[in-house]
Amino acid sequence: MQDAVTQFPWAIVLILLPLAASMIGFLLPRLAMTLGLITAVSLILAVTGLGWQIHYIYDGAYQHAVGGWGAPLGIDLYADGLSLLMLTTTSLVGLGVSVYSVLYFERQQALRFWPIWLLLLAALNALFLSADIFNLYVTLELLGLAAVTLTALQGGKAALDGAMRYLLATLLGSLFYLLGVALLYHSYGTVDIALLAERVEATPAVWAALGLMGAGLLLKTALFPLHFWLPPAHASASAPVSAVLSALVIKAAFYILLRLWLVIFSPLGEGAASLLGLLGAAAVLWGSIQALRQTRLKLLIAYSTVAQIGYLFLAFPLAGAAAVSAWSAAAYLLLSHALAKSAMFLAAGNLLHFGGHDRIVDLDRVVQRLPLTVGAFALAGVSIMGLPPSGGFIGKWLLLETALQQGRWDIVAVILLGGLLAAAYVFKVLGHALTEAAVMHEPRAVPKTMEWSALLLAIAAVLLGFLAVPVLAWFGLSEVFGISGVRT
Amino acid sequence: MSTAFAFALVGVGLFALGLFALIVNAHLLRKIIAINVMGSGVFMILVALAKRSAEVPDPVPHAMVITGIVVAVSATALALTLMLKLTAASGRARFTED
Amino acid sequence: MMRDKPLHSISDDYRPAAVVYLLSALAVVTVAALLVYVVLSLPPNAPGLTDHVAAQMAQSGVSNPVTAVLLNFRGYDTLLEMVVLFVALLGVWALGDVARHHETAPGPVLDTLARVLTPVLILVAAYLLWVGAHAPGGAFQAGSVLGAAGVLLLLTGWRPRIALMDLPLRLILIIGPAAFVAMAVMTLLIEGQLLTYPVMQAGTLILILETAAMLSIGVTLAALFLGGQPRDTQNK
Amino acid sequence: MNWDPWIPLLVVASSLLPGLLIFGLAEERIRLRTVLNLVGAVVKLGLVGLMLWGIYHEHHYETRLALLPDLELVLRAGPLALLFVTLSAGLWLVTTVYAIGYLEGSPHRSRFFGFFSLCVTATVGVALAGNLITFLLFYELLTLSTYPLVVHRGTQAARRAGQTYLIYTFFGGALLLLGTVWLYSLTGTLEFTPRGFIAGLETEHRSALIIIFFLLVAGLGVKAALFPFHGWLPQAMVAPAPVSALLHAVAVVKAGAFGIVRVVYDVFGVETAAALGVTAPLAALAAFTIIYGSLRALFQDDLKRRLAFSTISQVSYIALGVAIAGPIATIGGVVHLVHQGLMKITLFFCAGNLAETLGIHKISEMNGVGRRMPWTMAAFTVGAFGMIGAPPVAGFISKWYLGLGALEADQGWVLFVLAGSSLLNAMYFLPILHRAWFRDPPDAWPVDHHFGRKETAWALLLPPLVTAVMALGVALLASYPFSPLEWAMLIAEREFYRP
Repeated sequence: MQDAVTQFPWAIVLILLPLAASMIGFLLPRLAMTLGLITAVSLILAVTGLGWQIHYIYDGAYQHAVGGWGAPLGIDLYADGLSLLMLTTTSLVGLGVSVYSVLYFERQQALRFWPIWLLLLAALNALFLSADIFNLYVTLELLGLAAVTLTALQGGKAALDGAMRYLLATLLGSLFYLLGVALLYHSYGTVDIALLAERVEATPAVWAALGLMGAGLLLKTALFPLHFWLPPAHASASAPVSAVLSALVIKAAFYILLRLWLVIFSPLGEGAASLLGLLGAAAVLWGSIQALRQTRLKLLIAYSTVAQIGYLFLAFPLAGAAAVSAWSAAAYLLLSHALAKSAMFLAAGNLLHFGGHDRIVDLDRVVQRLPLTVGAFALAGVSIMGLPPSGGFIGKWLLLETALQQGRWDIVAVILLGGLLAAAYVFKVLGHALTEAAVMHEPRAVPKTMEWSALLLAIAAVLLGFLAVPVLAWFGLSEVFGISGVRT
Repeated sequence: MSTAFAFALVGVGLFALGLFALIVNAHLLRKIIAINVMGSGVFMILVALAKRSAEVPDPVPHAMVITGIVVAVSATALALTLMLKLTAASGRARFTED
Repeated sequence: MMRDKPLHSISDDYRPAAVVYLLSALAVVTVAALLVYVVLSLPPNAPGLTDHVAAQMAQSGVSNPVTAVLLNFRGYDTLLEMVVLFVALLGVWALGDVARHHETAPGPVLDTLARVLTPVLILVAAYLLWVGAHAPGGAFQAGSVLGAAGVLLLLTGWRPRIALMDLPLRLILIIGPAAFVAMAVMTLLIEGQLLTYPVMQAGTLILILETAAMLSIGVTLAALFLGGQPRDTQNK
Repeated sequence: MNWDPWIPLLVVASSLLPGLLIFGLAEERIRLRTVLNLVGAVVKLGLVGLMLWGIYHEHHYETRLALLPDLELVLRAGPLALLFVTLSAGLWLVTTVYAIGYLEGSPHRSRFFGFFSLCVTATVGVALAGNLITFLLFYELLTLSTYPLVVHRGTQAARRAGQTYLIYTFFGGALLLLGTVWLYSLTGTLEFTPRGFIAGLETEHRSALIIIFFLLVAGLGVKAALFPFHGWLPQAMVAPAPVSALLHAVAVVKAGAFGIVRVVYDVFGVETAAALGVTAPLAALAAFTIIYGSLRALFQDDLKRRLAFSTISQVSYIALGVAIAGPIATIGGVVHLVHQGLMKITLFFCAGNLAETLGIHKISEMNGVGRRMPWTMAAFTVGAFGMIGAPPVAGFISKWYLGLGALEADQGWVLFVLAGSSLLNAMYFLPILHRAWFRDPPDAWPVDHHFGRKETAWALLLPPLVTAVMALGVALLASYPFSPLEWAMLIAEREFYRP
């Protein structure tokens, strides 16, 4: 009996529950929304259960051999602190977006939204739990198609155009990734990450696999200069979808890249890490400047995502000498960005819903009437800017500290400059929050759930600023990222 | 060079050809076909190299390719529908500001 | 509703600048050359997982190794793959309702062909499904053939009865992935592990899964061909 | 249960919670909002009183919360912290009363008082911060919470001022952040310690430490309005009067000056700083700012702008006091933290009263205003004399100790700065007083609100009178225990004489 409690397969619940909910929702559309909400809440529970098990039962890493075969023949599920971080991020943002979506969509759109959205959650969870690079390919495709579909759901020329770009980019990325998988499999006869880690050597095939998989995943992560597809897609999708795309979907590709890097590719070299760091730095500056130049709110937020993704890659060149602190910084930035950016997109959705447009210069006619939404945007902005107290600040502090310890002044400069630029574009919007202007047209009321879900996500991003110690301990990141990297 | 490698090189050729077509063509249908050609190239490499030594080919890449084909079909169906809708909305089968 | 406008001619007026053309060609050729080098550098003799598969074939419940990998050893991939097909269908449906059917007369050739081929194709599908257990074939091949039959029928202008277009259609579309999920839950409850079949029943269970998958694949492919969600409002 | 570790946190929370609650209040819940505001202010003052009492009875007030794996959020009530926190808590109560009166009937008051409370929370946090990262945290919170107050009016001018303010402060914040992280990467600690915590590193990392010092001082100097980082302050005058009062006397400017004191004493230590040779440039910069601010003030006709430039000048006394690096000058600098606050807040309250009651914004409009509003102008006069440094107002004490300290440290040039500044102060304040008391009033004031027999509303009149009396009181009772001077002496003693 006790086994039934301690061994409860929470990880599998994370995958199968949203799948089953989606299918039932497809069959019985009337139940779709209720099921979606129940699922979103249950996922929080499941991820907590899994975290508890990883801590107290499985000693740091959960493993499940699907079909009972085990690698290399079968597929393994695997979850450690890093997976847990991603799963937790997914469930938190997922809940916020689910609650937001209840009153956001028109009836017809809602019927279509919920099954796909649940599939997207399932795809994310499956991806974060997989230990098999071919299985990761399948989850990536599932995720990509679900994300494209949700983008296109908005309808209209801009969204269809954005979705089409997104689809081609994501398919291209997947093919590059798959070709890399093919090379690795035909070199070592396995697609299991752990087995590959034991076997890889610096052969041309492994280098090519790194290049191909890296390029494919960078395209999906939208790292500069492969970000071209992101702003049109993220800016034209409906608000909850934009939130998920920016907060979670691109992070999934980043997660795979990080996982592969940590386990398989990192011995290959400093060169690749430096290149990633360089691209990250370029992304921070380019994305921020582009964000500053935008005249539409959602595009501004989308470019901000391009910039914020860059920060994650600044950790690569630093991790060689200080793995734990560099990766902890990236992990913390990832989590805070997910919460803050989803809050921002949801807030933008409220403004758009209320005022019927998202032109930044005319926002002052809108924002005065939605204090909770503006509050959400402002709090999320604090984290995006990396000001204390917020999760973004903690991440930035850790990153700065690591960079300074290694004397990487170039990275220090990028981080500081990126923060200033972020402040500039956040306040480009907030500057309109307190000025007086008459409302020009008949506004549409914004439901309270839509305001509160944005606000609560933003508050979570700020509260992360006080929770660094328990959060880092809960995810056990110092174990994941190796004992060797303890701070000197 | 065994036939396995010869076929794999054909796969490489298809992949490269598809990539080139994807870049230089603006028409969405051509882009979608290009992606499919690339995919076929990858599948080809996967399957061809499965029969390098043993008499029995390695079944795992075959299974992978079947999975990959289903994924490719799904993606293509979605892409084609999306293209039709985009064409209906914008009047042209390409990206708007190209 | 989609406007009834033909696609722009595929030989588009667009031509990239010569520089772009040249640079792209150069880049692609470089990539190709590198890939050729890499492929040729792969070990000339690599059994891959052939031996592993062979060693476990007896436990797999089937005798065709590809089917064993697809439905048993890597059955989880296949589960997700069924979901990919499902999400594509959801995507196509989400993009709008089906375009009004062009009421063209199928013509005697197509009509006869469809009448003759459809039963044959269904039969072939059933055969492929059955033979998949020990020879090349299986749910995907069978499903594709079934889908082809569906496409042929749709081309002739045939449409299922409206009553069948709602819940029954949904049921059959979902039955493949649903069977996999149900199987996953059941094996989890009984064996404590995802998609672990009892050795004795493995063959039967795989056949059940394959049948469900074939039906879903066939109908989904045909539904994808339709290009939108069929609506009963349409015929009002 | 021992409550001591929670008291500093409660002091911070006593304005944070009312602030958050006020955000949620509907605009018309005036009474509840007022109650929340006043209860928060009184509770805070009570808690601060408790800490003052407790310190004498060997209580140790320190809150520690984990912030990062090896960094903590520390709130500690040391002597310097208590000095500033008492000033903030006291003046918050007074300013709250004033703001309630000042904003009566104007829109967006829930928003205003919400941010107002956050602003004080941040100031108190800055005061109690026990290490540099905690300081940084509240320092940035201060930036964020004052921005909405500066642009509260919502006009184009307000927005421009807000923009300028943000550009300056974010830039400063970035420098401060860089300095802090860099320092941390060298020392592995950020804990404020009497006589500094960098001892032993001066030789190995000498140039790095010098750069860090100037990074920190530049970051803080933005808020302290040190030349050349002062540009935002005169622009920020578009804010409502209570905000200006708070900004100049307690919150923003003072937080910057207080930070400089912290950096010199508790991060570097006076002796180490002097050994690194960084105090002399700071002293020179402060001296220059003193003269520069006074000169600019001389040419302003707008009353609030003149006061703003006066602030730029006066706050640099604090920096000057610590930069002279002697015990007596320290007393002068630290005590000026309080004295300048009391005097400047009085002046801003009075300026606000003139604007609210008679619509007077310019000095040239102030002819004979002393006859129309004698109490207000009496308070103004006290403040002005204090600024000039005339006994028996608080400013005199500060300048006296600064001068003595300069002599003690063999830096006689400071006396010329002090004398020059006092002369300039007199030149820009005395004409105002002359106009107000000795010229004939105009036939009609720009506007004229009547409040029965009183010259203006009680809530507007009482606060400047209270602060004026306090500005006199701290000077007259300077030698009694608990006076700011006594505290400053205690702080100086701790920094200089204790082994």
